[in-house]
Amino acid sequence: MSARRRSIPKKKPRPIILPSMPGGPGQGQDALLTSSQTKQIQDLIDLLRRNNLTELELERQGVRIRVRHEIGIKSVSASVQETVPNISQPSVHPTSASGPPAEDTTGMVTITSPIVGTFYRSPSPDADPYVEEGDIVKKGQVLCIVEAMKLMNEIESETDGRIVKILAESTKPVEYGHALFLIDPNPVQ
Amino acid sequence: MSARRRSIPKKKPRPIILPSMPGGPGQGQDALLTSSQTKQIQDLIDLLRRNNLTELELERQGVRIRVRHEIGIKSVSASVQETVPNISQPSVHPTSASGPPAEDTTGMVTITSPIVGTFYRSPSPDADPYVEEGDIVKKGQVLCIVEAMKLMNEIESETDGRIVKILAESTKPVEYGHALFLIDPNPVQ
Amino acid sequence: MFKKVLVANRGEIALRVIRACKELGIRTVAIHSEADAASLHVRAADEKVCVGPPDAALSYRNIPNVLSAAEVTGVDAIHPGYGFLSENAHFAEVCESIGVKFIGPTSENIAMMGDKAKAREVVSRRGLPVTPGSLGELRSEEDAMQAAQKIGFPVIIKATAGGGGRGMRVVNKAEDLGRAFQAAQAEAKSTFGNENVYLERYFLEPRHIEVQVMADHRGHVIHLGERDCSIQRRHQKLVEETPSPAIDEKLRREIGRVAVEAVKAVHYRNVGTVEFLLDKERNFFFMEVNTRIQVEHPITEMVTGIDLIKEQIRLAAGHPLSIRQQDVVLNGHSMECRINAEDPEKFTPSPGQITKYSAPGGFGVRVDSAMESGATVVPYYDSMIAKLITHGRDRQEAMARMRRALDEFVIEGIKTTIPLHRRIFNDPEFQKGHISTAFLEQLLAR
Amino acid sequence: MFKKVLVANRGEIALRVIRACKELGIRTVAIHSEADAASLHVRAADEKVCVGPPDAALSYRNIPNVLSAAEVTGVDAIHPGYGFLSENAHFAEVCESIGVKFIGPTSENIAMMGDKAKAREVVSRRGLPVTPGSLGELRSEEDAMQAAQKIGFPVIIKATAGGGGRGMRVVNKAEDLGRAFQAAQAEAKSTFGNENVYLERYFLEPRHIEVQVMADHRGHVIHLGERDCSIQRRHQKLVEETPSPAIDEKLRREIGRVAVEAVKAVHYRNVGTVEFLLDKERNFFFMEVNTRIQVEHPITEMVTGIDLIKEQIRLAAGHPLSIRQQDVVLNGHSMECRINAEDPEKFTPSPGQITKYSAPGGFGVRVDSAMESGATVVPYYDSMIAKLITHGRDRQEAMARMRRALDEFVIEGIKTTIPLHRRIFNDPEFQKGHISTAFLEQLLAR
Repeated sequence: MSARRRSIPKKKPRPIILPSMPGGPGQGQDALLTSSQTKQIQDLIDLLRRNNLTELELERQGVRIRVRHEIGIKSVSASVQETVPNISQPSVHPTSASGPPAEDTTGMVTITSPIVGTFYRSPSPDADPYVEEGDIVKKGQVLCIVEAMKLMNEIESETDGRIVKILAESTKPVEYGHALFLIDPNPVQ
Repeated sequence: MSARRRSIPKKKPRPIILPSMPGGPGQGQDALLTSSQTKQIQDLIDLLRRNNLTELELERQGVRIRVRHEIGIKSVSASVQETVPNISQPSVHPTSASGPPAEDTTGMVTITSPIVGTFYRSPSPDADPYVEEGDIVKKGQVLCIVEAMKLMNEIESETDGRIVKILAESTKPVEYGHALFLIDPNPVQ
Repeated sequence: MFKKVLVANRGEIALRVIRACKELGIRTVAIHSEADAASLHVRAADEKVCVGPPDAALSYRNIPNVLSAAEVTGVDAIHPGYGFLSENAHFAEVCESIGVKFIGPTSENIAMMGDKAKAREVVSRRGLPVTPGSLGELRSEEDAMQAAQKIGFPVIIKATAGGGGRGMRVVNKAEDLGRAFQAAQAEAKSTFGNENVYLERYFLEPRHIEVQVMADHRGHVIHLGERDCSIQRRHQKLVEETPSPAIDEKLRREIGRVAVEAVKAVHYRNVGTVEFLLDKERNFFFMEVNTRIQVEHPITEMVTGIDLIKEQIRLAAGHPLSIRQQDVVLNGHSMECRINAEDPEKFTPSPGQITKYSAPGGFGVRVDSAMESGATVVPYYDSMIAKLITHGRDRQEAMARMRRALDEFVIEGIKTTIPLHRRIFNDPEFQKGHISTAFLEQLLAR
Repeated sequence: MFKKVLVANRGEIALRVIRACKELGIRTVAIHSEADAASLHVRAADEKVCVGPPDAALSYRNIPNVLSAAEVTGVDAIHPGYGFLSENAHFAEVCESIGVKFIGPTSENIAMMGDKAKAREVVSRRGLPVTPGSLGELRSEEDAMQAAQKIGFPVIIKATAGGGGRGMRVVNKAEDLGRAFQAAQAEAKSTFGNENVYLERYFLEPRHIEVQVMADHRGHVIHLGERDCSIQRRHQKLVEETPSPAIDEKLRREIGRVAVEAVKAVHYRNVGTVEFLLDKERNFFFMEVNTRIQVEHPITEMVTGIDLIKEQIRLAAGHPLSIRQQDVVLNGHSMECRINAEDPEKFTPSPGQITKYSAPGGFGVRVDSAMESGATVVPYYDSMIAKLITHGRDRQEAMARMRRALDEFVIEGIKTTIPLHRRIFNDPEFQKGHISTAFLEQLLAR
């Protein structure tokens, strides 16, 4: 990826589609606390284990469930960050770099930044944005620019679909893997 | 204890009866809850054990459940010892210092050493042991000697009963709290 | 050299001694109370003996049990650490009588220096500067008034057997002296079982300076520079450093010479600390001798490169001093924070389980602690759970390292004094070295 | 001084640099691959930027992304650590061209020293001792034969762009030279993209000695003594120490002088290391210059008290050297063990989650590591997970401390080289200082 764009201005890196995060919250918890508590909690624990979560909290109609899995974990960052309060950890950007937002994104395609740079929604300050939320886009259509080392890198859509959400703010830095656009490839027209 | 025997040879310290280990799981919850609740909690505890969880929180009516899985350990000392394989940890004596053996000792009285010293079963090398396993003893009867700083400390039984087991080896060192005798205060004659 | 040493202490100092023994190839026996069975110091030793219930009077201070433990494990020597039996002349004497070497000064040294008034008298007779005041104990109120009027008010009355701020009374004017004398005597009697008191000039905002000394059995004595222990709260030290920002090379030589003279006067042996008070005009006065290894000994180790615990052991084994005075070089600057399991604002103890423990590392950072993730801080003993020590080429670097290391230190599950240490190290006056024993109270009052 | 520095590395060296920056009051930016998002070095920094996927070529070595990260975070300077981009002359050059200071030598320094044959030639022309062999690269087999016959067999053929043991061939007799020359050229080409090779005398059981140098922008150069890095397995260092047991004060001055001359010859700037080979007759020969901070720099810090990372930063910011040669004092002895996540017998990598991590502490022990309980050793990068460093008044004490500290070090969940380090430190020949680059293979063969 980086090799291809190293020295060519206006190089167009192909967007990387991150797979949805393994075992994020929101799976299979609907039926909770209706019949056998034990069974359901076992389900939750299994869920926790299968997904190597550090914590799982759910509140639903006055019901709150929190499951935590402290040390034996794959995704260290959550628990570890909790436990080192003295080391500040601001990020370059406000939104999470590594995944879609918490809402239901099943079937959605996330366009992420393949490089580190500055995100621009339009080709120049005076110009209109390439796309707006709700727009229908075609595969290969330019969605934005990420500027890096004075090179403007156009980022294209890798799918036909509708822009559901723009996830980065124009003129702000984005890191590798930063989610830029959420696209619904099968929009209900 | 130590003050009383400090300078008087043949002082007779009274044996200390260790209370059974504090706070094992599952104690004393009966009265707080209905039998069905108790059952449910027991279920939860079983669940917790099966899954090696360390914490489980439950709140009803505004239901709240919290399950926690910490380091995957039963007791801290055990894990800690497991995890420092390079530090040797021999003890002064072969048997555990802090309690009766694993067999059923319900209702038994354990006589422990109230001082650090050397355990002798008889008053002199040529003499017969004070007691043997199976002997019936009276409260106040001398069971053994623990020698410390050249002083012979006679250890008395603090109960009537039968010697079920002698837990220390003659001429070997014992530390404070070392279990010496297991006595059944209500022997089946 | 000894083959096996019993460490008659717990926590970080027990682990410190065990580490030194290991490096010297000496086997170790840990003692512990029932509350400390799972402690790191116990696991670090080659053997262990439970000596009693949690109450220290019945375990760590239980002389028969400790000596029995030494006997049944067949040790050559006992290291007492600090606190507990370390300044108990009777214990030192009994050790010697049963052929177990007490790693420390002689029982006579301990006994004499334990009587603060007597120590002042002996040192003063050698022509060394002691705080102006009475020599020997005060026999009566009249005695006290005479001594006070000679040196001028304010004065402080102290118990001869005292320590830790108890049995002390500050008196600002003559008419308060009588009542204060009575009160100090009564408190001394109830606290130490000895009503004797003496009296000194009371200094405002002095520095607490102490000099590390070492003496071998041939009577050779050297000093390893001073420590500035002025950051105290109610006579409890919280931060120490060496060298003192208030002491230059000339004063160091002078105060060092006096410290060496003072311990020579009592034929002192092994390692000890001579405490001085330094006033604002940089006059220094002998206060007392601590006949044990000090909590803050690591900062002296950091600047001299000398392992004081190993020296204690070698000296006790009859070795001569391993270094001459002229070869003692002080490199850079070292500081220590005593991390206590306490609320950093209210100073109430905060025992409990440490759910996460992660010590800082890297260049110039040393941590002396027997804590670890999952360990429990029990409520029966001292609340100090770790000593964080930094070293730098100069005070500036040592301070910057300390701030960095305090930020890295993670101790969860209990409260600690780390936030207070941060506050001290971020204070401009502290950073300039403008400190006295009044500093911390002033900081807390802000 | 810089206000904000980007640390273009990961793991312990990134944390090391961040610590130094913190102590200097400089803000830090960590970069990381997707595999390292939760790493300690990332959390320790003030800001962080993900620069790519786990593959280092696409993240830590990805020049456009690293420079973009520097640009969007607005840093003044980049510290490259070791490995990755640290010896990439092109990277250093681009940094300078966009106004971001590269904390290291000039790009010319890097380029020249990166050509090993060229470096030998330059140093040799100054009349300094280089290993006997060809000067400049060998143009043909005939060239090689001529050079070999001049110095005598055995000889070693090396790639001019080489490192890490690749592109090397030992030749014991003339008839094997042709084939070895071809093979070395082919391997050099496939590994480094550059087929040039040169040839040196091959020494049996030499010591690997390196001298730490520092140079400021005025051209002042000092050295900080040597490091003995003879304990290697397949050209990978496992244990280092300073001073070398084979070097006395006289030889130290001489080899130090040569090292300083060598880097002066190329107008070297910032911190660097001059590598020498020391034969059994204590003749030493220039090998090459490493134009980066070395993994083993801490042992030099321990004996000199000089923070080499801070010096790098200060020198890069245009400050003059903070110390003169005559003020450099070497105190005591320091040793380092590189703890790798590897099977200690088969040397196969052992990535995975660290279920328990507890580092040793106390006097004279330093740990540089970015590991902690729960951290994961990812399989994409170097297997070194911690550096355990000890310091003592002499080699004996430093070794005893290392044995003690190795025993205390708890790393669970993965295999580490700690058992191998124990074996080395318990070996009588090692203890006597009888070591060479052949030592470890001999130990393993026993």
